[in-house]
Amino acid sequence: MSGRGDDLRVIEALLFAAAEPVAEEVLSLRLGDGADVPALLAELAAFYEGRGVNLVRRGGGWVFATAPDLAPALRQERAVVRGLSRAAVETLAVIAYHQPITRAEIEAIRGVALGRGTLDRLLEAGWVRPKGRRESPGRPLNWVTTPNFLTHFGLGDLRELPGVDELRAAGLLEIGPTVLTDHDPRTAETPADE
Amino acid sequence: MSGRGDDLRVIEALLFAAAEPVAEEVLSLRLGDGADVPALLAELAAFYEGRGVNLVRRGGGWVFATAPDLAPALRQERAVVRGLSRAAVETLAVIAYHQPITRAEIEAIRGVALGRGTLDRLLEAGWVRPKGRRESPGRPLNWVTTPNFLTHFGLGDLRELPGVDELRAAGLLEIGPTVLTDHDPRTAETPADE
Amino acid sequence: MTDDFAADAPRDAPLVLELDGYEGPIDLLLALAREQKVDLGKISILALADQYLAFISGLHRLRLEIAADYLVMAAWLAYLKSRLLLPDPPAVDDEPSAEELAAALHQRLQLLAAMQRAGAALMAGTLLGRDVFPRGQPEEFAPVDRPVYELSLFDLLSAYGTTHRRQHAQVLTIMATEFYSLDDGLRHLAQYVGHVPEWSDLMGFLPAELRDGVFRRSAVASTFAATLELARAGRIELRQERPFGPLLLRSAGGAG
Repeated sequence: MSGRGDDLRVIEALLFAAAEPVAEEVLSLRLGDGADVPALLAELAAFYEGRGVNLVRRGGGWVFATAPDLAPALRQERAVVRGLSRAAVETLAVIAYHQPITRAEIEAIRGVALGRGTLDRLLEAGWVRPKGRRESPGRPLNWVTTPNFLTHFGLGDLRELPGVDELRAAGLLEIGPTVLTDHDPRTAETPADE
Repeated sequence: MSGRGDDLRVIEALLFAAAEPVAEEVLSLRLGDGADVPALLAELAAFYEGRGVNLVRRGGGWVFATAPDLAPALRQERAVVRGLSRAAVETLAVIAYHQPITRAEIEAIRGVALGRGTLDRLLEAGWVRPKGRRESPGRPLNWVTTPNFLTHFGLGDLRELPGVDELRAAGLLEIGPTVLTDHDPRTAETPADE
Repeated sequence: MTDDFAADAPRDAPLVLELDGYEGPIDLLLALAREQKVDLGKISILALADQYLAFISGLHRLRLEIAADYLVMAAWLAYLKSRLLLPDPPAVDDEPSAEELAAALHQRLQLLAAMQRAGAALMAGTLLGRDVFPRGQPEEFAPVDRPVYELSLFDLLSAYGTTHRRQHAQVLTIMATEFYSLDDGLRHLAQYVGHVPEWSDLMGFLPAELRDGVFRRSAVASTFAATLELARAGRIELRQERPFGPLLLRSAGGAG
């Protein structure tokens, strides 16, 4: 190694290839007496400032590390397939059919209080979102489905969701035989459906 | 990612963080559609030319590595690559220049049976791998080199094999019937290979 | 071959080591060819065969498992040499001429030489870990899990079906089933026991305020069952004059 430029290159390469932070004394040993290691390190650190990789002090030595501000861009997303709870699926269905709908209305239809994470899960999946507030006491949030919901389920728009009649025709509203009576309360209670 | 400067920094960080070559397609995926990855790579490679660390194309991807001229200054801390036997080097060359190639063909070219450990050593080093079978009697395995082989030997791709064009021009990359069908009893077992 | 090639030579015999330096007979041939110091393509196969045979016979002792390939080559070269020296016999089908055999050997020598050069060139290249060094501290970026939910339209619609069903099942009260029980029948009949001296039709003893349907049918059944109970207890007598005819009852020990 002759000149200062070469010393700089050697330090750069040594730090790059090192498996752990390198102490200044080690660099001095490697470069010989002539080299002003602290000055070289300062020059190198200044050179890398603002770049994608920075030269930083760590653990008593010097080490190259990726710039902290890039962390979000460097992290890689990994798709993890998850299942949805029955409660979440039902809640999604209720929102889809009854939107805009408040939390209280969802609970009234499902006949059960919404668990803590249920709406969060659907929000995270990108299928529902709040949209405005109901002008009623407490001004509760209205929930609606997102365009992403339509995309996921292959629907052009919300009108493509099958109606109640179609659900019944598909057997999705079927209810098994219940009691031995002369009159069927089903027909009595839901005359409008027929 | 906003501007080109950020893209450049992200590529720099991604490549700096990786110990192995990263394919351009991977970088494109990470940066999104807007980024002109080849141009960014060219800019980065030019920027690092002459520094202690260079950006080079290896094994079908891009990787940072220390500058070759600094080897003497860096080597003392590193174990020198374990020596390869002549048989292993020759076998590696035969596979590299003639791939895909069967074991019988390797033996025919070298005029000697492969020692027990030779292919194992190359396989263990991660430089060769079997790839499919030849549709000929006995369905022998085909052997090819790996991207890791290119990286280790400083090659961007197989076209960069030393002297490959001259050898092809001289007809020495074809394993002719003259090699495979002379007196050698081993080759007699695979007459249909060509 | 001769006794010189005794198979039981000591493992570390120096003459065995002479062959250990070569990677097979073609490699040995190539080494000998290089001594001719001419272009491999122009080398005299005849001279090369002589060199090879001389080299092999110069080995005093030989371990057979190492030497087998070399001996096969020696035999083949001796044959080739004779073919090259003698005029070709009348052409036999499938039998290459001496010149073709020599050309094939040329080709093999050149091919192996090329591969040896290539191997050397590879080793002389810029080797990772010897000439250049990779990043010593690769960084791993912990991946961020992006949940992907698997849910089909069918799942969604089924879920709505479930909800819809449950919602309507709440207003759908299953009515308490009304029917006339055996106890009712016993209690009702008890008031008449002992006061029915003549055979009388069972249907006459049904409760007065009978509605239609299930209630009536259950009243008939329960009243009949009650008469069986009372008859078993010996408190009344039962009689039916023909199948499906009216059921008649009277107090035990009645007038008839």
